[in-house]
Amino acid sequence: MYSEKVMQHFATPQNVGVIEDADGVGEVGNPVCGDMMTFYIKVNNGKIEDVKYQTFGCVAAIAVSSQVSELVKGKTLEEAKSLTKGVVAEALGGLPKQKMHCSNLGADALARAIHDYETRTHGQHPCPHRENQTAGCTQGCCDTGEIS
Amino acid sequence: MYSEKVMQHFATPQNVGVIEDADGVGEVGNPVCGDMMTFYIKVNNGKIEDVKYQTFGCVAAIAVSSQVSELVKGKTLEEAKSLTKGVVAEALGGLPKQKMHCSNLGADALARAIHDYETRTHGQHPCPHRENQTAGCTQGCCDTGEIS
Amino acid sequence: MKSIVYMDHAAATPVAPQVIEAMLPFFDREFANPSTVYDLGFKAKGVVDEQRARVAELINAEPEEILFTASGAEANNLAIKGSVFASYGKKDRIITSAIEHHSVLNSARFFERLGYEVAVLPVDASGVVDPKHLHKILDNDASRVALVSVMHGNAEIGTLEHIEALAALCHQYGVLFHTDAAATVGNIPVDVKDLGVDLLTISGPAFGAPKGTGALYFRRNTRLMPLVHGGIQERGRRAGTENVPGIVGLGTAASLARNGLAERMALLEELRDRLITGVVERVPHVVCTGHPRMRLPGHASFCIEAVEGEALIYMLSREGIYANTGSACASKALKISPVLGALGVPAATAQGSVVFTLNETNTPEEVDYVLEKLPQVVATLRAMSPIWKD
Amino acid sequence: MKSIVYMDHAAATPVAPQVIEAMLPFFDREFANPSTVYDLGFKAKGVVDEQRARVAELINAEPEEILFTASGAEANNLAIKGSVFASYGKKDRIITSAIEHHSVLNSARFFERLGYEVAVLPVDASGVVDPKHLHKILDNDASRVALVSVMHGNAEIGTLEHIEALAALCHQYGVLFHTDAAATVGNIPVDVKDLGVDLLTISGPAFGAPKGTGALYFRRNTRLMPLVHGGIQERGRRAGTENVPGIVGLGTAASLARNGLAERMALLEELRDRLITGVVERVPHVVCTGHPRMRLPGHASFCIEAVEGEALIYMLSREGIYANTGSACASKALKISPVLGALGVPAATAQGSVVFTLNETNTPEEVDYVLEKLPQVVATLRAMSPIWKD
Ligand SMILES: Cc1ncc(COP(=O)(O)O)c(C=O)c1O
Ligand SMILES: Cc1ncc(COP(=O)(O)O)c(C=O)c1O
Ligand code: FES
Ligand code: FES
Repeated sequence: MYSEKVMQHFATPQNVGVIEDADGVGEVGNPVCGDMMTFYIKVNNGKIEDVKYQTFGCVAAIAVSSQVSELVKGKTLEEAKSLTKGVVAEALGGLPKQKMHCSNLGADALARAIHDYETRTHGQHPCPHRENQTAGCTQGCCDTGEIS
Repeated sequence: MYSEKVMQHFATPQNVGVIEDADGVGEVGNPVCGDMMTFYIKVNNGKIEDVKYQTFGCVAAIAVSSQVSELVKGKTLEEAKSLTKGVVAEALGGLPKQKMHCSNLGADALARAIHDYETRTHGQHPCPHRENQTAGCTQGCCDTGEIS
Repeated sequence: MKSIVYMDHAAATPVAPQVIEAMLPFFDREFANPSTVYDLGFKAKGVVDEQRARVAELINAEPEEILFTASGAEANNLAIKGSVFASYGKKDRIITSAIEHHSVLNSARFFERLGYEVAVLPVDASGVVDPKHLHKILDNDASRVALVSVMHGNAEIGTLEHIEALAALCHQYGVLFHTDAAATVGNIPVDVKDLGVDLLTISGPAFGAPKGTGALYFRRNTRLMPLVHGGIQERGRRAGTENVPGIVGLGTAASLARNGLAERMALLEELRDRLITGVVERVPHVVCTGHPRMRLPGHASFCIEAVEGEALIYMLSREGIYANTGSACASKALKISPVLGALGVPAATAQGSVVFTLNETNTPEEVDYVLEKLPQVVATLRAMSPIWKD
Repeated sequence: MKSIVYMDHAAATPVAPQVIEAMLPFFDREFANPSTVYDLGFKAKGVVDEQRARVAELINAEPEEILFTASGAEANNLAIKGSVFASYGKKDRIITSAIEHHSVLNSARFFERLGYEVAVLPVDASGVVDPKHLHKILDNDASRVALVSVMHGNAEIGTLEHIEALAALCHQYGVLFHTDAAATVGNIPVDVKDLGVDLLTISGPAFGAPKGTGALYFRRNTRLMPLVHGGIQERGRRAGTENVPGIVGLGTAASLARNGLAERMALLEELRDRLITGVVERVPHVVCTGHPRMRLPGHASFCIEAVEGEALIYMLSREGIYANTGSACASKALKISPVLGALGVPAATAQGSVVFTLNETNTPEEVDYVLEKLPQVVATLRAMSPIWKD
């Protein structure tokens, strides 16, 4: 059912763990089956110097987190932000149809971690849906991690 | 499905045929599946001296006619009249449930042949359901062969 | 001459050695449940899907358009109940024909107690449904019709129907069309795209697959309520642990059935015609049933006057010849075969029904043996028949 | 130690060599259709009826009270739809429980669109249905109730129900009672007369019969509409050519299942308890699901906190251990298992579901191997789990 690549990642997931002094942390719960993924990033010079994650989820979810961590390590924040679930699934050699939603988890958690980093460092919220620095997000995207 | 005895009768049916100068002839059509049986008897001294039959019907019907002919050959008319479908079926070592109606055919056709003989020889109708010699049967039994 | 001349292939076929061989590992070695989430289960699921592709190939369908069932009868029930329930509350008519298998007819009749009307298309004396009868009903009120079901080939009289025309007519009116191809798939070319049907029934034992197998073709996007409700097997359309060995048997038999089909048919037609010609020549007062040309290749069916079918079959079997009959005496209901009745065969004539269904293992010598024995057996039975006058 | 430690016997069992041996002749040598009217057909019919007697013997029923089906799911559908349709127009309620197999629940739900009400009996935290809930509903309006269906044993949590009490209650109110014994027949003693049920479901693959087999017990005179309408097979209650080899497999497995059942159960209970005790000792934060004593002999089921079942099963399978899970991620619906939900297990906990179902081929060494590997696998997964805090 799963591709070779998925099985490889699952058997030896890369970059598992916690970065204690992370620059950004992003956590998502999977609304479909109720699992959870947390990404930690360390940023240096606009690049993701280190990335780690924790995953409570299925084989696909674990493989996705490992794949995402590999895809973004060393990349600029802009590059990392452009990561989509489609890219992740493709890098994994495809995912079974009913497991496609798991590939969201990885991209979403990473996006939240970057969002967290940007909020912290710039002292400002990069969300385009707020009118000024003090007002809240008007579209709700900050609650779902959908930062574009 | 059929007993040994049925198969024997079917393989080598006894007394098949027509008695051209029969003393009595009885014919029944099977209301259930539309088959037909005709019995011919030759009577001497109140006994069934010879009996033959023709059957258009299933394995059971053919075995039943053969069995009936064997059971009544040489018997008195009174003995022959007391033949029931139960006795026929038992003599055949039983019949499958859905074939029990076939055993009626034999007893009925024989009864009609005896009835025919009695009507012919006594010049009178032995049916208890007619008021006098010229009136018809009032119960319809003469049409169905149900002579008791 | 082998000691048994088996000519009842419409009732049952032996499973070929290579089919049994293919099934065997799935009883004890590769026995995992295809719904499990570990490698052994995926492998089993993969095996099932391979067979789906093989069955699809036999009828020019896509693999995902094939559902496995346990019989042709179940496929018929699923086709009819599944599609009719899918439009429950919106449509209330079912159209079928007078010569359908009981599993079609009784599935349709089942809906009568739910308030549906069932219209039965008549057939002509050779068992053919004239599309004009369907046209008339559809023209009247097609919007109420949930399904039209007319069989592809009849196992009792061998007649093949004008399925393309009937299906085209239905689609002209936007009505769903099912055909029971239990008697044809594996025995003649069946192409669902050419036929243009929405649903098509397959019976495994009709072409050398093991008993307990069947399949339903349903054109993509055809809505179907399950007949067997439950879990996720067959993508939610038919619950129950998949019969993996049986399905492998069905798939293997499907692949075998594609090999040399044209040659096999030519051979069978020759044997069949030798049998039909011979019987008509040698047995007086015999009626050939079904259509003279539009018929299954190995199928020869007759009604022999003044004899009864069950007795005939018995006597033939004592000569080693195995055939079938639609006689009332041989039926559980003890009534004239509805198929023969629909052709207008009189009840007494229908009693003499005898059906020979050949396959490629039958030989001209076997046919000649039947041609030798059948007249003798008929003569014996007629000699004791009160309705035979010669 | 064999290289594979298979502990998913609730999902599939291998077919024993003597069962395969018994089936083989019926694929190619004795292949006649049991409905034919010649000797070969009668012989086949006789074989089918012998198996009926063997299956009947396993559950203390009469042979004519056994109907063959193609699965436990089909038997459940036939029991529910067959009996509910038999009183169609007179009754309009169905009662079932919160932990039924999908084939029971969805068969009941199917009637909702026909205007029926379905009442679902709750279970306690160990999965037991308290007869008092049933009593209350029946006391209210038993005359409307077409059927009560409560399973005998649950394959996911191992719990056994108070069937005798529930059946007695139903009969007190003149209501029909069905139990799905797919998980119990062949594995524990099942006596339909002791249980007092009207209908009881059997699944073949649950006790070493081939896939594609099942049976329904129906107490004499219980009215049943067919699920598969059609011909005369199974005395008009289930159409389709009989799966003779499969039925022979079922009958043979039924006879084998009776041998030494008590000893087998004792052995399994010992293995099961060794496994349960060991897991609880070695894996922190584990919940045992189902009833501690009223449970299937070879059945051990857990929820392991902070890990997900599909991932767990995968990692176990890489160690050669095959088990099952009711995790949402492993389900097609991607929802919490309705059974675990009904017990009140929180969704996150339910994600860690793992189910071991043993049979008599499993050994204490295999159990010890599981006890060695499971804690390691759990530790690995927990190490990467964001919700694990130790
Ligand atoms: C309790 C229960 N009922 C029904 C079934 C369905 O049985 P089958 O797979 O034979 O359809 C199962 C299958 O495991 C079961 O455990
Ligand atoms: C035309 C037709 N439909 C359906 C069936 C039923 O098929 P099965 O016996 O596989 O249920 C048959 C069986 O001979 C058939 O000839
Ligand atoms: S004569 Fe028709 S069943 Fe016997
Ligand atoms: S995390 Fe639940 S299906 Fe992947």
